[in-house]
Amino acid sequence: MRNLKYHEAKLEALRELMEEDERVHLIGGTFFSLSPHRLKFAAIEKAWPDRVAAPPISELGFCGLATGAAMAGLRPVVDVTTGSFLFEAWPQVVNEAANVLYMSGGQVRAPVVFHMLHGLRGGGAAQHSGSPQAMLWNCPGLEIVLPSSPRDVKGLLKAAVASDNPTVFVDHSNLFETEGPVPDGDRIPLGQADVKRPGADVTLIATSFTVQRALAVAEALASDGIDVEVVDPRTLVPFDLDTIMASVEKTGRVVIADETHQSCGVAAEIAARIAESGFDHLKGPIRRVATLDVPVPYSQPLEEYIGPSEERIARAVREATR
Amino acid sequence: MRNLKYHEAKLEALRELMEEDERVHLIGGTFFSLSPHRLKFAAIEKAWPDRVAAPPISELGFCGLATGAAMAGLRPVVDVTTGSFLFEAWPQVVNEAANVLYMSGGQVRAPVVFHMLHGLRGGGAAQHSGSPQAMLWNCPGLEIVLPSSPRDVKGLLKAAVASDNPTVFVDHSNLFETEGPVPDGDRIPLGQADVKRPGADVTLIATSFTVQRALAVAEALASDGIDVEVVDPRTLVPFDLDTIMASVEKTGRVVIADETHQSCGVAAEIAARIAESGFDHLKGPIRRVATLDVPVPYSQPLEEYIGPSEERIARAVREATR
Amino acid sequence: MLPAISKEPLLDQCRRMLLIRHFEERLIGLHHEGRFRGHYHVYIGQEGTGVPAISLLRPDDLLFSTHRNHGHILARGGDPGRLLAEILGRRDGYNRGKGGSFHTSPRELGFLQCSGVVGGILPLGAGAAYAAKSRGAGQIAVCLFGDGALEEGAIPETFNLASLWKLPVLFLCENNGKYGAGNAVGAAQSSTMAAYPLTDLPQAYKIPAVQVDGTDAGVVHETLRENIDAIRSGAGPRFIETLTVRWPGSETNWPVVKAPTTVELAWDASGAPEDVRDWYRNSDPLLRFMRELVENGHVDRDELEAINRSVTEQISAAVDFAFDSPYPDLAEAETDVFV
Amino acid sequence: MLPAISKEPLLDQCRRMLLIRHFEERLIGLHHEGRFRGHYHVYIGQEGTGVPAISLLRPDDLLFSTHRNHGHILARGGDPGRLLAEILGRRDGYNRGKGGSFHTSPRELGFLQCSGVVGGILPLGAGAAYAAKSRGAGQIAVCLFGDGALEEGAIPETFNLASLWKLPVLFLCENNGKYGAGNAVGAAQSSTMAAYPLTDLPQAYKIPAVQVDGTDAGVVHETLRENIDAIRSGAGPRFIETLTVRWPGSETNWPVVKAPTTVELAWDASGAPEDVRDWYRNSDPLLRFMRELVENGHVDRDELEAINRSVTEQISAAVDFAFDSPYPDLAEAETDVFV
Ligand SMILES: Cc1ncc(C[n+]2csc(CCOP(=O)(O)OP(=O)(O)O)c2C)c(N)n1
Ligand SMILES: Cc1ncc(C[n+]2csc(CCOP(=O)(O)OP(=O)(O)O)c2C)c(N)n1
Ligand SMILES: [Mg+2]
Ligand SMILES: [Mg+2]
Repeated sequence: MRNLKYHEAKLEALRELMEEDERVHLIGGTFFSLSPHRLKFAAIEKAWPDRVAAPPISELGFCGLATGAAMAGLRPVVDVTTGSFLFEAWPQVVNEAANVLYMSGGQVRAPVVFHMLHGLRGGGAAQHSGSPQAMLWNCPGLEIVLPSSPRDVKGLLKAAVASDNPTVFVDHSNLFETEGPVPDGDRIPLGQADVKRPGADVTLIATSFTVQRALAVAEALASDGIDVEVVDPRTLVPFDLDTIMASVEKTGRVVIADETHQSCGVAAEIAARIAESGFDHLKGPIRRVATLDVPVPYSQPLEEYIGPSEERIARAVREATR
Repeated sequence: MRNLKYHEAKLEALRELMEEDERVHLIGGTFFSLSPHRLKFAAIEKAWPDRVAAPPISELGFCGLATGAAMAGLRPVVDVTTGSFLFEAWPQVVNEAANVLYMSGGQVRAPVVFHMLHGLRGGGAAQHSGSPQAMLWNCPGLEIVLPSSPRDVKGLLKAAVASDNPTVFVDHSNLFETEGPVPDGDRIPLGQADVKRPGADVTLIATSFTVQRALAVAEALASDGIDVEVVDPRTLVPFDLDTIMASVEKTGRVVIADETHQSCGVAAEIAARIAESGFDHLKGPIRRVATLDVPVPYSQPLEEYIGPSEERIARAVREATR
Repeated sequence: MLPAISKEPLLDQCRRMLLIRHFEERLIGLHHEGRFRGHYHVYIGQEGTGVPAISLLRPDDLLFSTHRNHGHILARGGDPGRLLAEILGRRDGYNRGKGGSFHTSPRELGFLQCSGVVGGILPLGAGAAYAAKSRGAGQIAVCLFGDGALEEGAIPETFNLASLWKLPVLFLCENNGKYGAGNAVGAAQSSTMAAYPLTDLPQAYKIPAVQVDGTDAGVVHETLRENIDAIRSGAGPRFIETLTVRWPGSETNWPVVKAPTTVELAWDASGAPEDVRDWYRNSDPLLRFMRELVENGHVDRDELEAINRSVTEQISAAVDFAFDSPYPDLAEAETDVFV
Repeated sequence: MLPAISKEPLLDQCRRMLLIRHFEERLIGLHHEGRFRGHYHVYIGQEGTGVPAISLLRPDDLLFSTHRNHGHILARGGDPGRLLAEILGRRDGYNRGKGGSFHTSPRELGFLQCSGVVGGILPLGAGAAYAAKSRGAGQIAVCLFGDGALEEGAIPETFNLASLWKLPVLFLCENNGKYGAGNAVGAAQSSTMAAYPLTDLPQAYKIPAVQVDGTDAGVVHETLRENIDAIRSGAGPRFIETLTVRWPGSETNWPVVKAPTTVELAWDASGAPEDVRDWYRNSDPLLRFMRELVENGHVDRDELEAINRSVTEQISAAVDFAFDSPYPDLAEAETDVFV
């Protein structure tokens, strides 16, 4: 199997999507944010000038446009840059795209993909660090995808575009330099959690970039004799509770690490589900390591302090296994 | 103490606010939705024509306008009609109002109140039945108020306007005809949960209109010998965990009934907090009775089926006490 | 004037206008009888826009409408029984009861979304036009919406996108606020819009825009024919505003029929209550259409009576069909969230 | 031309322009040295708008700006040390390090919000104007924003509200896209805006709108003086667009100083790299201002050198101040969420 950097796997997915299906159109093009890799995207723009559109600064308008194009038969992937800017498009995403299949009684599909980079990125402050996936999980009708490895970003992006439902693809720029094996193969079905590291003592559920932190914590704690199982749901909708419950039944101890804000965040929902279905297996309280309930501060030490840092994750795992 | 209908108490609060503080301006005026009580609001418009403004259909613009007016010294109460339409104003609410105090390092306050009617209202279907409070709880910087009785709507509306923070006031039109005692007095401080009915066997936490359903269920189950304690948080932010934990320590059994969608909903967060702080007191899993994770259907039997009906609440309480 | 088409299609238009009118009047009656719940909006007074406009579309064109969609669906050939079943939340409704009045949206007729969010469909319509353009087969998208929609920021954003990308989309704005309460004649069309005439806004985005009398089906037909041809041939988006006087029955939130429509009424409105008589005499596009049909010698009043009778019979059958349809199974509540 | 004011305030404007210029050039240097992280935007090339415009405001006027706010803060008399401390995320920054570059917003100078969300401030500014109007003391609100903001739907919504309610708000649009890459001269100001000239959009909403040369501080001053007087006296909102040519150093996402600003450069740009020389000769509002000061006999070049020296010394002190300021205590992360 080849080893690729995350940004390479993502670019490869975009290229293959364009090659394989002419219904795929890209609306907006900051799939690589301000990173140097954005320059490589230019080759895609050049190869398919009629299928890559540069929209005005009108997130509401162009996310709605992409949704309408999907309803009319295309497979648009629309980029809103930062999770914070998806809020600009909120009415089209949560009132139109999410509802159309249901409201129409199954008549109309909107297979659009909304792409963005979420989370604490180093100096993004309160208005450029948004992680909208928890809010979106409260809106039925949207699939939510959170890749965390080169293999996942490729396989999940291809699956998101292939899906007949509206899908929110929430990426993280801190992952771009991560390296890992990428099979030549294809889609990773939505709704399959991935045990990123097997372990016996405690189930550490993590999402997106926090998976990488969780793996680092697991390695570090291994030398202290704590055997951590890291489980990555990979998609929130659909959600693979079975894989998670299998781990919880084995370990009886749960820590959830995620970058959305704590209240009504991703960790809250996962905690509530485990507590509902697995109450009898739990040996102690479920611990959440989420972003503190404060707007994101600009200053570096403050930003690091509020996020799900390795230090906070490690502390929670130790407490859980004590 | 006087007995008032809910709509009367709400109107009284609005009138007193206008009388007591000339910084209070009303932007938009559908505080009583399409109900006949909306006609009574006309008297307020007539008494203070310069302080009641009828905006165009521009929720984003006028919610931002109200926020800016608050930053510049007024105390605007802005009405967005239905919870679903707050989504139109999302960028101004979550990116501007919620962040300004923090982002400015404490320099600038935005004491605005966003008013709306949320939830399943009978035929509102997918686009007129929104309950944005769960999403908003994931956005630090906003106070969230959910009245459920005549006394609460008056006391909490007055407190919301007096607060120096941006506050989302989430009302429910099904409450309008509820009758109850209303003290002459004044504000109910934000952050005080209310034990709406004391009981020994199970803690039933409910919000907004669902509180009324919870009370009805509690009465019905009393005859079966199940003694239900109904606790109404009244505000999600600030959240009074102490009152709730006192109840949980007593009963050891918890059901949460709320009208937001289940995933990352209000019940998820309350469940996660109780499971964190009160794990050792719990005699069984926490049960959530939330709106099913589907867009809101129009058809009456379907709409009733997906909501936190008395039947579903009663079933959950029975299961919890079994 | 009448649309410049032959007798048969003219009578077909008349028939569809009558169908809309009787459907809505009956619907109001059913609501007053308490036979369904939920809010709804009627199209009465705007038939002179929807019927001629929609008659010009191809079967593969894509339509988007709003909360005021009943007339558009019937103008497009929708089944009044399935429309009513949807409004009643029944299983045989176009959306299987899940959408209701605002959202009834027959895909088989080319409707992709009827949104209850004011302004919500404009970005979607531009998107459907984007898809149509990428296919390049002359297909167009049509957005049917009210004057109020222009107050939403989604609309100028859409105008910009549609203009820059020359999308084949028709923006058909039905301004039912002419002489609206509180507005001076010649002043803002809506009391809450500074940009007037409304055509100033699309024009700022270099979208050709025309304002026409929406009670004159012939002018509507002619204007739309030219503009739809232009859009189809690749000229980019067009904006047409049709002006109508709001039907007095819909001035409150809950419509009331003050003068039930008859063929007779087109020639003698004296039976209508005084406060609404002027509307039926001067602002009703349907009654005008019928008068012009007779004046131009296409039909006589007896023939109109016959059409009218057949329409009312059709409505009665539709009402029976809709009420006979059961509510959906409860299991339906959990389907169609995802494909 | 120069603003029609006396020598002292003219020199004050010159001083502020130089302060902005040297602040930004130094900031770019610090970033290249890796001495702070985070994204930032510089105001170079737009000093001819911000300095004369802001000089016309009253102390109680309320200001809103964007990600490109450094120049506005310094023009208003902001302390470069506290501004830089904020950009570095330090405790002595205007926002105690919590806001950063985009959001630095000194309340004591009348700034209420600098938003990193394109278009985000316009509704807020209209709201501050609403409050000002309700107090009725001639106070106004000012929104300073870029040409790109007009692509956001929040802006037309705000134009409508401001126009309908005659709010005392100045919309000052700094169009730094003149001759921008890919745009034909005379075509769209921005490659993504169909409404051009941009003034067409506010005008559609009946907001008087003027386009002026943003490299000519005198014209900017004169135009703004008239319009601010009008707004203050209750005439409602105004829209002014100042056109500047984007500084070549900010063409990438990470700015580069290709020719450090000196007094000399105003008279001899031959030392600047060839590809940017034209900008310094013909499009730099600061160098033009200095030339005009000398041509009009207000100062000689030596006096300018003296001002320039004192400004660079001020910047050095500011840099020391900012780097000496510690990071905030971690406890600060959890304060200011609520009052
Ligand atoms: C975003 C949004 N805001 C408010 C409403 C409430 N609303 C329903 S219809 C309507 C008036 C719409 O006017 P117009 O577009 O002219 O349509 P008309 O009803 O006159 O046909 C309003 C404000 C809504 N449905 N959506
Ligand atoms: C809502 C939103 N969308 C996108 C961005 C990313 N963005 C930052 S600056 C900018 C360009 C803004 O152009 P303009 O308003 O002309 O300001 P300038 O930078 O030219 O001064 C964009 C698109 C943003 N900050 N906010
Ligand atoms: Mg209208
Ligand atoms: Mg610009």
